[in-house]
Amino acid sequence: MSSVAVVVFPGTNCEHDVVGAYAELGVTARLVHHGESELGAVDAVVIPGGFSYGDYLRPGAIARFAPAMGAVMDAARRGVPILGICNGFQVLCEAGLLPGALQKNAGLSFLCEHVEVEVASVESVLTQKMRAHERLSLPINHFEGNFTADDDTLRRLEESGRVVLRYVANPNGSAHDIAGIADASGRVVGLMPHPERAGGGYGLAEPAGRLLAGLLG
Amino acid sequence: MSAHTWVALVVVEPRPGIADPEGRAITDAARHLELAPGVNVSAGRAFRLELRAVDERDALDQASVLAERLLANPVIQTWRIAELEVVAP
Amino acid sequence: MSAHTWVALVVVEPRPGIADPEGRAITDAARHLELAPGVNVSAGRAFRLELRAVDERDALDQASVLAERLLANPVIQTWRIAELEVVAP
Amino acid sequence: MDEPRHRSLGLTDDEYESIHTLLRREPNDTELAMFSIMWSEHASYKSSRALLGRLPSRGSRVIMGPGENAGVVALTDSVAVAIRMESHNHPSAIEPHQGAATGVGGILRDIFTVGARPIALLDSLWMGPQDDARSRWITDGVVGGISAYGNAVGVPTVGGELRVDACYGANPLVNVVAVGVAPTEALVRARAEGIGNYVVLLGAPTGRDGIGGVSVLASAGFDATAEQKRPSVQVGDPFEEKKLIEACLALMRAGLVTGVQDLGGAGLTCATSETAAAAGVGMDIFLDAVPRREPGMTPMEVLCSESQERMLAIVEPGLLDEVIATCRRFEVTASVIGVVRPPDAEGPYAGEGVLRAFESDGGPLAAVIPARLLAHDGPRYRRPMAPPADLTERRAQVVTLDAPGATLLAEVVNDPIDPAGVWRRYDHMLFRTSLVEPGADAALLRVRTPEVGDTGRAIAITVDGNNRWTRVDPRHGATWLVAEGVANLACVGATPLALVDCLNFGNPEHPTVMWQLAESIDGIAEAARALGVPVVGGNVSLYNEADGIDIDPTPIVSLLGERATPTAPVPAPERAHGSLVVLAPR
Ligand SMILES: Nc1ncnc2c1ncn2[C@@H]1O[C@H](COP(=O)(O)OP(=O)(O)O)[C@@H](O)[C@H]1O
Repeated sequence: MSSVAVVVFPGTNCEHDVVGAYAELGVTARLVHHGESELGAVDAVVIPGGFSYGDYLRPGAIARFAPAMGAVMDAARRGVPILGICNGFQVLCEAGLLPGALQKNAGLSFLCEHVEVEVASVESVLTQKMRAHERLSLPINHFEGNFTADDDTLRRLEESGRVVLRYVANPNGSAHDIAGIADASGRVVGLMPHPERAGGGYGLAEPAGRLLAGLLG
Repeated sequence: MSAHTWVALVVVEPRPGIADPEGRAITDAARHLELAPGVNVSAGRAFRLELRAVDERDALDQASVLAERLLANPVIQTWRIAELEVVAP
Repeated sequence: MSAHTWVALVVVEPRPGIADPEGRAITDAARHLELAPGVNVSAGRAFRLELRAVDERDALDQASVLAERLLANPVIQTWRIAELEVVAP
Repeated sequence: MDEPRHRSLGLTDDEYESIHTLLRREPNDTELAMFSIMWSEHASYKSSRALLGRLPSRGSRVIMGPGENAGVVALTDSVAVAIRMESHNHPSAIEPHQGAATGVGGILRDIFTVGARPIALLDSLWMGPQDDARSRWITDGVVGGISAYGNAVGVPTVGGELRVDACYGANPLVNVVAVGVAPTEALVRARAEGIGNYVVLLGAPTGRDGIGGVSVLASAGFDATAEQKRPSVQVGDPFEEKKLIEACLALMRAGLVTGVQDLGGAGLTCATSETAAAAGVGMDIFLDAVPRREPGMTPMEVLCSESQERMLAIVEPGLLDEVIATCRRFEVTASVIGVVRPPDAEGPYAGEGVLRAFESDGGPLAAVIPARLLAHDGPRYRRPMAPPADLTERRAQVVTLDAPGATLLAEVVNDPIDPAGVWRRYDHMLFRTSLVEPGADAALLRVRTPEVGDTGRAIAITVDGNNRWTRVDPRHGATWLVAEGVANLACVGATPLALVDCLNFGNPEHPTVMWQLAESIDGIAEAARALGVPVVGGNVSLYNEADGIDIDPTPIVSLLGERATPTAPVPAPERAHGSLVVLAPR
């Protein structure tokens, strides 16, 4: 049976949501304390949402120094699939595992709502079970989800099909309507929306479930 | 050599060419209030560091290393040490 | 009198005695990294204003009014104009 | 001539006299300051205590009622739900963002103090007209503060209301409800049991925050001097609070603490005197052991500081190492600041549990006060009451379908603020428990936490006030608020379990205000009794006035209900743009 490591920093708050969503998919997910420097045998790593270190300084800026992030970097080098959701995406960018940065929303307001996203590439561990251009509704929940990178980086992302999810109606000013991106290998993915929340109290909704299941191949 | 307390002001600003959504929103608000016609605002951070250092060189080194490694994200920001002074033995 | 472009750097900092949770979290991180032993960080904002003003007095007035009314929250923050210079006609 | 010190601290001459009598000597300045905060309206309920007894608080499902940090009811044999409501009106008028944020922080501490994991917040906000720039600034700051703190601390804000009326312009109301879930066996009471046990302070360092805040801010109206009270503004730190939640729940789950109390308004003085008085013991506190944020603080400042995000735990000596190790794992500072003592054997306070604050262990004594005097022996007032002169006219008002009615209808339908613009700024989906979308009649949540697992039950929560009703007739208005809450629960299929209230009124020294308060309490009591709903807690906020003008009487009622977890979506009423509103003539 597959197992997922879910990294918890002080201030992380979506860890149980991720564990619960994977449980509904029949996958065991285990919490890993930020002070651990080993992840053990895992098939994938998720860095969940929340406010690691209060989002002080910049979201993800302090979390990237945690010992567990050293273990995440090692896992990334070994080709273990890594997914950063919301604050996890911010951590991966700050740690340099993904390019660019996430700035404050253009409207300068926190946003918690359902948005429509389109699958822009199926060449990533996250989107491999999706259909190209498939649209799905996902919750967002962030103040700093406005993806920014210099023009060269954006061009490189587009040319190599590393933009994996795009907003249908851009809620936060994100460059190129980007909701999620992958690294060059397609094995490290970050996205601002929260697939684990789709369906709320009634259980994981189908297209979002397929997205999360993709991480385990 | 004995150490003294130094205070450094590290100013972190949006890298030119990088979108500055907060600066834009403040610019709009400032113009709306008609307090300063045609003003442009860019929004950054100011960190005041209190350090123990043996001399100016040492203080500058410590502040620079913190700015580079922690306080600024070089992908979207630049930093500089705007002020540096010794305050107490 | 003709107007010139001035640039002002407004530094906004936590009022002394007011809690600065962000500064505390950054201090903990900085000490943890062992880059600057015993460092204390206080976290503030730096706003760069580009203004059209006829002279230094006018530029200072505009920047002050923006700082007081818009950029700082005087209940918990102090502000000062750390830099002011004319950059272009 | 200078006014006597006790008056500048907000104590009356009579109150000073009774302190002198109870203490059997003159209090020193530090002790006087401690009395002033504990005997303030906000902490002692001196104007309302006599009336609150009229509320029915018992029920077969009630585990903790009024008097505890939170009301607690049994959901199942092994799972309990905690609920609490608080106001943070005056701090929000002075600094809307931080005032509202620290209000959220304070009420969450009440929930995890009893051992429950906070799972939801609701807010009831009453603001001035939104065409006024200052009222807009307050509204935006308050919503921003709740958003910033609630989201970052990781507790979803699942419901609430935002109402506008001119009477709240200078004195907005910010009421917050918090709900938590605990395994029944993990519930903890705020008692300092066990002679020789350590008193341990957890969380943020202590600064000069809100010195005199409770008495100054919540126990007096607003006038021109309000501006000068600014230095007491506190800044919230949701990150520290999140760490405290996890650390405290871990300590309680592992049975490492004997008692726990949050430090709210009145700070260390309140937490130490209340826990000692509850257990009938004494306590020695060593002030130099309290971690400080600022140098040069006086004993009085340390004892009265309202610095946020702090908790007090009572710990057996043998468990101290484990407590400290657990706190370290969550990056929470834990410091032993004192020890539980037996009641005095001799001397002037023989037989009493006495709070002794030493500047250091073996150092000079800063304060010596029997804990009970601070916590329980505050003054009780039966203030004069009188109905308003125009009561008959108010009650005679009838809404008709002709011109004035149409205006009223337009006013009711034309909400000045789009509620979606508010709840979009709140994380309302965290924990994947929400069973209805925001905007429904009540929030409905699946009860599932890491501690209790999935209970198969859902809880519903509402919060309602209506100043139009309670202004005309506080008694019937309050009755209707309870009825409306119960009806709202029914709309999502839930039956009532308990209610909490927040009583926002003007200056209790005005007889009409005392009358409004008494009538509202009677109205709530009557409805609660008739519907069989116990009142398990609440809060009273008085002195909501500006320049001598009282706000409308504004009791707010929050209902907690239960039902089996639905498996299919609960139907939502359609209130789309263009819907017809029908006003039926009698
Ligand atoms: N309006 C009310 N209705 C019912 N109980 C109330 C009301 N107001 C206060 N109480 C109860 O009185 C107790 C003391 O409240 P309070 O002093 O505000 O607690 P704290 O010090 O934690 O803020 C609480 O248990 C509270 O539930």
